[in-house]
Amino acid sequence: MALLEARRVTKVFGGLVAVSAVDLSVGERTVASLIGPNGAGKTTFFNCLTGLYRPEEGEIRFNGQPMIGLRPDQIVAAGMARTYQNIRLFGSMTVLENILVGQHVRLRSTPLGAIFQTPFTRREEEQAERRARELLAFVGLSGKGDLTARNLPYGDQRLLEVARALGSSPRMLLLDEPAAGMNPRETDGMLRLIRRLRDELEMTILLIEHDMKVVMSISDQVTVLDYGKKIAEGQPAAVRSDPLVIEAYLGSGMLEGHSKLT
Amino acid sequence: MRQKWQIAGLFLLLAGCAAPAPAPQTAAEVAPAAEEAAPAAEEAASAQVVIAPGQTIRIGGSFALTGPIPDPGKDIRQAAEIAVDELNAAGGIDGFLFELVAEDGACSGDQGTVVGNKFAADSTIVAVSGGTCSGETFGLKPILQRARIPFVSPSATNPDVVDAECDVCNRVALSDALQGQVDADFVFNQLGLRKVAVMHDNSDYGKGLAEIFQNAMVALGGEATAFEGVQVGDTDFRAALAKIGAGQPELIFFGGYSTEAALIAQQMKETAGLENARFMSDDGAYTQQYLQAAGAAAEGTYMSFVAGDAQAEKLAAFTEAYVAKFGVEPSQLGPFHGQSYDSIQLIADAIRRVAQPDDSGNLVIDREALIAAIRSTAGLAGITGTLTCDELGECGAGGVQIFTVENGAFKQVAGFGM
Amino acid sequence: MQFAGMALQPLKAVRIYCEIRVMVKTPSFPTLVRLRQASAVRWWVRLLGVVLLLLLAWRVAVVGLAEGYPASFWISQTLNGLVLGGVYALIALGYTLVYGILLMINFAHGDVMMIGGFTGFFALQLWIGVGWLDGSALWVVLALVLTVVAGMLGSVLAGITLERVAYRPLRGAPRLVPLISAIGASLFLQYSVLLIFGVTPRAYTRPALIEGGFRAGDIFVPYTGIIIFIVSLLLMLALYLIVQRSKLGRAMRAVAEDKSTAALMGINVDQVIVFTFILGSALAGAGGVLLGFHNTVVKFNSGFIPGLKAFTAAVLGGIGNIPGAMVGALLLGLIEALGPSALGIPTEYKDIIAFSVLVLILIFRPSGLLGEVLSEKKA
Amino acid sequence: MGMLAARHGLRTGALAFVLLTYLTLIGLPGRLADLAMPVLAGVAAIFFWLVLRRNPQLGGIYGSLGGTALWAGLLAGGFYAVLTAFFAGLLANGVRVQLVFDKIVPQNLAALYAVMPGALLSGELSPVGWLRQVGLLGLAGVAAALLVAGERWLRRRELPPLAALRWLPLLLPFVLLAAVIGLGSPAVTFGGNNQGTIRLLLAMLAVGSGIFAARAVRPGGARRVLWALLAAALVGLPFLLDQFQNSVMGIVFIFVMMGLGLNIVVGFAGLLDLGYVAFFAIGAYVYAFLAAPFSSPWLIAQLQGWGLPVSGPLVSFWLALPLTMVAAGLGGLLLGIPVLRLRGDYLAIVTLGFGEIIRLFMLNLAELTNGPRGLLNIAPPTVGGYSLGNPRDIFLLALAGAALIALVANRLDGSRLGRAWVAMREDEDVAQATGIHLVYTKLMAFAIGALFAGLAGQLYAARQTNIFPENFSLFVSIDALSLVIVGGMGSIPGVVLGALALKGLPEVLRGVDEYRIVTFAALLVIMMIVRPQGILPSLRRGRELQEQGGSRADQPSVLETLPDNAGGSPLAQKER
Repeated sequence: MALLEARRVTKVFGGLVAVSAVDLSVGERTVASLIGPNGAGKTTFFNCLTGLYRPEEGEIRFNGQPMIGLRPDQIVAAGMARTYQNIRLFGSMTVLENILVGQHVRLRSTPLGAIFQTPFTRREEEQAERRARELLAFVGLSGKGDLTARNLPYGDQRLLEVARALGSSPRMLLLDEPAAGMNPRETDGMLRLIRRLRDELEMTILLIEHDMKVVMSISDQVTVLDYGKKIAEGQPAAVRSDPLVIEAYLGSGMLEGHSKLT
Repeated sequence: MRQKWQIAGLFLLLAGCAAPAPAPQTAAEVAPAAEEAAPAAEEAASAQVVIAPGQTIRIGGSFALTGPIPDPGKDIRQAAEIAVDELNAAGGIDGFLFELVAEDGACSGDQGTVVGNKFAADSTIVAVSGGTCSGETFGLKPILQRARIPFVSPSATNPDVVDAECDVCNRVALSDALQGQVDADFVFNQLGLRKVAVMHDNSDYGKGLAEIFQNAMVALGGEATAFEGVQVGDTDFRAALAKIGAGQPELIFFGGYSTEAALIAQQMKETAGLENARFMSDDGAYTQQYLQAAGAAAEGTYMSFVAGDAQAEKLAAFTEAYVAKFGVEPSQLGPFHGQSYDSIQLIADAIRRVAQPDDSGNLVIDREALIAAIRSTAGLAGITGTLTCDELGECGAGGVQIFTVENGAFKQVAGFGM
Repeated sequence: MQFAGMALQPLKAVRIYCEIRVMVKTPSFPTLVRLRQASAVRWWVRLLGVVLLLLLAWRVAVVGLAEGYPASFWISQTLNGLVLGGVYALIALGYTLVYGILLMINFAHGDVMMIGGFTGFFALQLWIGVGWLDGSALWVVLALVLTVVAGMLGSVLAGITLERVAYRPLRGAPRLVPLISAIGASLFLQYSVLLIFGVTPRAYTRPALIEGGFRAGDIFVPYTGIIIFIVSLLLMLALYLIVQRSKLGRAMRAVAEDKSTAALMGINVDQVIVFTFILGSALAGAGGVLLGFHNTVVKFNSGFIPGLKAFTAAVLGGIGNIPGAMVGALLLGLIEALGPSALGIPTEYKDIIAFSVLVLILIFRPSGLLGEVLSEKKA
Repeated sequence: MGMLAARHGLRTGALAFVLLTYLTLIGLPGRLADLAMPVLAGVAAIFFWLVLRRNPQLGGIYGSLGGTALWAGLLAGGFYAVLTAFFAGLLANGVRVQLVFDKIVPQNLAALYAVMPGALLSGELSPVGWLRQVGLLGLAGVAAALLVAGERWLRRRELPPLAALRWLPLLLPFVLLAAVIGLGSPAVTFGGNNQGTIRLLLAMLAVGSGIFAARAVRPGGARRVLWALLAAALVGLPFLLDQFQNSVMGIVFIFVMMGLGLNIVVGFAGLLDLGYVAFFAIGAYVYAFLAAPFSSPWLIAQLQGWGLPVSGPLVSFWLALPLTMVAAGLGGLLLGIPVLRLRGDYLAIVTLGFGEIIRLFMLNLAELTNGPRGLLNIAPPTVGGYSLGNPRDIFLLALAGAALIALVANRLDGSRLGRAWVAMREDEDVAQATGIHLVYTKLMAFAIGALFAGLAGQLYAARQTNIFPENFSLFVSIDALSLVIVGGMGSIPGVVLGALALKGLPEVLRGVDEYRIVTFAALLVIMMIVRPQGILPSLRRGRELQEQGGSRADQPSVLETLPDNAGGSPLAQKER
């Protein structure tokens, strides 16, 4: 059974149908990609999945549980974590603290516990910190834990977002354009990281990406949105040659995208 | 992480506080100040004030120099300065001159507490004139009572400022209880009005007076159609007045200060049901500011004032000295300069009676004797009349006067002295 | 007044305009978070609202109306409320304008108004000294207009000084920093005026022309009140047109949207902000003088409480929204005038009623009555 | 002295003239008496110095620097002489200038000429008076130029680093403390009647410098020793000070307690609360109801109805503690619930309204609260029959309370909840999408902040013994907020410094009473411009206030150098 099952998800803003009856199912331990021209509704769909928007219609099931109507924090607790297209770290916190915030839903200590520094709280904090350092090492940021998040280089900030999302020990990770704004070498690093997420951490990954090289080289499954509708789905190779997809990219003037497609 | 240690330190400190108190007494021994009451002990200052030759007899003053009524407070302070100047020009006491230690009581209980503690900590303070406002005086009262420093308030009119328990509390102002009674009597008997509406500014002074007036009115057989409060600082009272107007009162009584009184006097003229109603207010509004701010609307309104038995020549001499020193008529600022002047004179008179020179040429003032001496003041001639203190510490002379406004000036129509 | 950048490159202005349109059309991320949550609790909130309204209606019917005030009473209270609302509107417009452009609460705005009141007072004294107020109606009108102009000049001077000294160096700082600076500026203005001009309230002399009022039976509205109401309506309209229709208004909106982009488009951001302050302060100055004629008294702190109320009104209507400020102000005025009588409680409670209504309205409409979704993003 | 000097001089001189005019109009000269002109010249010199040193393009003392300064000084002096001559002329001709400018009375103006007011009124002013004004201000300009030149000279030749003496500042708190003790001994008479005030100032400086010293040392053994010494000194302080000094320190530390609570709401959680006084008031009034039920008509009736005595307190101070805190905490929840969905400025105005509502209820519910006449004769805390109502004990209690709150606040700051607060402050939406329950987190901030304010309120009521609604005005909220911000938002030691600066210093400056508020207001503005992060910012807030951006884009990311299997994968192994 698929881990994430979305059926006929529809989101309307005023008169504009941003996402129209989109079905999507992502199997466990796969990397699925969501592509489409600008304004196709990819991020809106993401926001519906993570509970930031409430879709007007449709059903979203994660791990068999209905997700619609849950708050974003409840969805994180259910095991779905995300990153953002424009990096949104807690800039004034240290790198380590960012990951600790990411672990919030997995920690149980109470304010009273913190005030009295109960053994449980102390133990939990120690474990959380250790885990945060492990996550840092995993994404390759070890030794940078005490830096201020804002002062990290751009690529590292992207990594930190991933690490923060990993903090909540998710089963599924939603990455919104993880390679945006990166140079080719950085993109390669990110690709390797995503593979390791899937292979080593057994994580399911849904990503939005513009860079076709990334999409095609990593995805097990590609879904194409245009004007809020799903126009194609399948193996990367099949989608690449789908005339509807080519049309969508050409029609919207994304020649650049097309050239990468062919 | 760094803060953890700081906090650990603070916690240490907390532990220190919890420890039994006697330990740091060595510290207290280091600091038994020459001029300050030993702080560790109970606050009682030494029983006597010893003034060495060349030093001054220091009288504290708690004046409302900031806060809601700075002008009357300034007036009170300046009048006190005139009184001190005059005492010193007359040679002081055996060559010991007086000094006024003015502090800002800001018309608030908060500042009253601070000022009270400042005076109590200063063992050279002999007595205090003040505070200006009742709330401020409530702040001073418990502290000065413990420190055994007598005070004489020129203008705190709340009935509770003096009481049987407090032997250092005195005032030359007259209690609001008296004013409210006389006002009601004037309205009921002389103006012959029965239906009144009562307003106040929600200050302890204004509301207290308004209640006394209302109760007195009802006791006489009158009727109070409304009892409404306003907020100091508001400028539009038309809605409250419209509500009052619905009850068709013959007179509005307002307990509060001049700005709000002036605005009410003006805006009631525009309100249905109040076109012909009269307006009366209290000594807080008996000021030049009221006349200026209310303008034509002030004509025919009534003000009461708890006046002294004004001693014309003394007052004239005082006014002359005041204008010479400050360049302004005292009545421009506020109504309580006479009381302020007298409070200093009363204190000085009591000091003169108890001060004793000792062998080494110092002047010695016994605190308990001074407290008793102020209470036993009798027949002292001041600007506001002949001052005699009763067993509660009410030393004021005179009585309530009722004024009306005619051609932009106050004119007495009833009450004390007529 | 023209700004070089805008005048030389009209095309750019159009492009900014289009950009703004795009930004308005695409709902921003946080706004939508709130929309989603709102739907989750909407049902409960509505139920609560209905219950509250029923309770209020019950209270009004049982207590308020039972007091048996005549109809004329309710009419005059309504008129009182509208006039009071007009006064609040005069100040609230300035608040909302500055907020809309700079996203900062100009806490000292009420005190800028007070400065205008003082300047107007001294100008009026001058005209009286010259004898204009004793002259023909024409001279009196001239004197009145010049008094208002003087008040506006005084306020504008205070406003631009404030902007230059206390706000401009803080542009781009976190929101709390300019707010604290504004609180400091407010206290500074108040207590400087107290020290310089003394505590004595200054009393405006009303010329016979505007003394008295309109009377019909038991209903009476002072002329000053009518003037205030009309002027505030006109000023609101003028302001709305300036912001919505003029080139300058477009520049102002561009600055509001994104200062750095606006600067890239050739807009002189400093000039636009100064102009915003000039506009807001001029409104406040006019308000100060009119209020002086209406209530006849100006004092060092006479801007503080009206300023606070006006700020409340601006938030009530949706801060940053010009018609909203007007609506909020009128509503607040009406509530203050009618509320206590209608609910049968003492007038002392009028501020409690006013603030409670504010809280309630914000619960149901978190961005105020007419607040745009956009303003929430900024808030 | 070319055009540059003239232009700069003209502008600087004009600004100085405005400043001097302001100082004259607010009546400063009258307060300074004969010293008026020299002091004003001193102020002008400082002003010139501040302006000139910021202008590096001005050359040497004989060049444009000196020229500018001279121009500015003479210009300001010239204008000023004309102004005073104008006013003097008006006064001499019997015009009552004070009808417009309250402080322009003969006494004040005469001080500028160092003559008696009578001489001024009779118009016997000689040109010497005006020349003196011009001369002194010109001199001020020259002095400022010399200062700037001297400063530059010093900066050019760097002094050898006095590394060996770096630990000296750490001694400062102890030196100051020694001075406090010394000034208290009978043998020392210094400063005459102001000795007590000077001691107070020194004591406050000792506490403040102690905090700086504690921050300056690296964590470790030395720091612990220093901390122990400082803590001991702080506990000893109440026993060194007299009643007035203790009473001021008491109110300072009550505000520290309040500031620490507000710091949680504003500094940690980023919720701008302008009505914080409400919880302070709730704490004070609840304690007053419990400790002085005989002041409240309604309570008297109730108690009599139940047949209980009404003459004394219902419960002791210590038993009341949990009750007031719970009441205030509930108040926090009550405020918190309706404002959950509001942000930023909407939140600010609603909280402001809430504070006013509480105050107005205190004022108008006269049956319960005795209205504006307040609740009187509130019992002070007692221990075994010994009353702790005197200023020293209140100071000690406030110290203990502040220490307790600081401890709690610090622990919360580093906890899960504290991180959630900061995350929420920075980006509410992302915080939620990272798993933070916003409702709970916000309500906790409001409730915990309110709890501490309630505690402070109770101590305040016990200190005052009489409380009135006027004690809980909007200005208390503004004071509390200002001290948090001046101290440094989110910073616990900063709150102490802020309270010392904003609540303590005004008491030291009592001599200039009427200028207190303008000075304070001006300081607030200047502070925001010069040092918005506060005197002692928290490390995190300090970072937040740094310029954004910086060099991050220029640095290479680790991604570029990431090996295929970076750092092994301890995680992966563990989870298998």
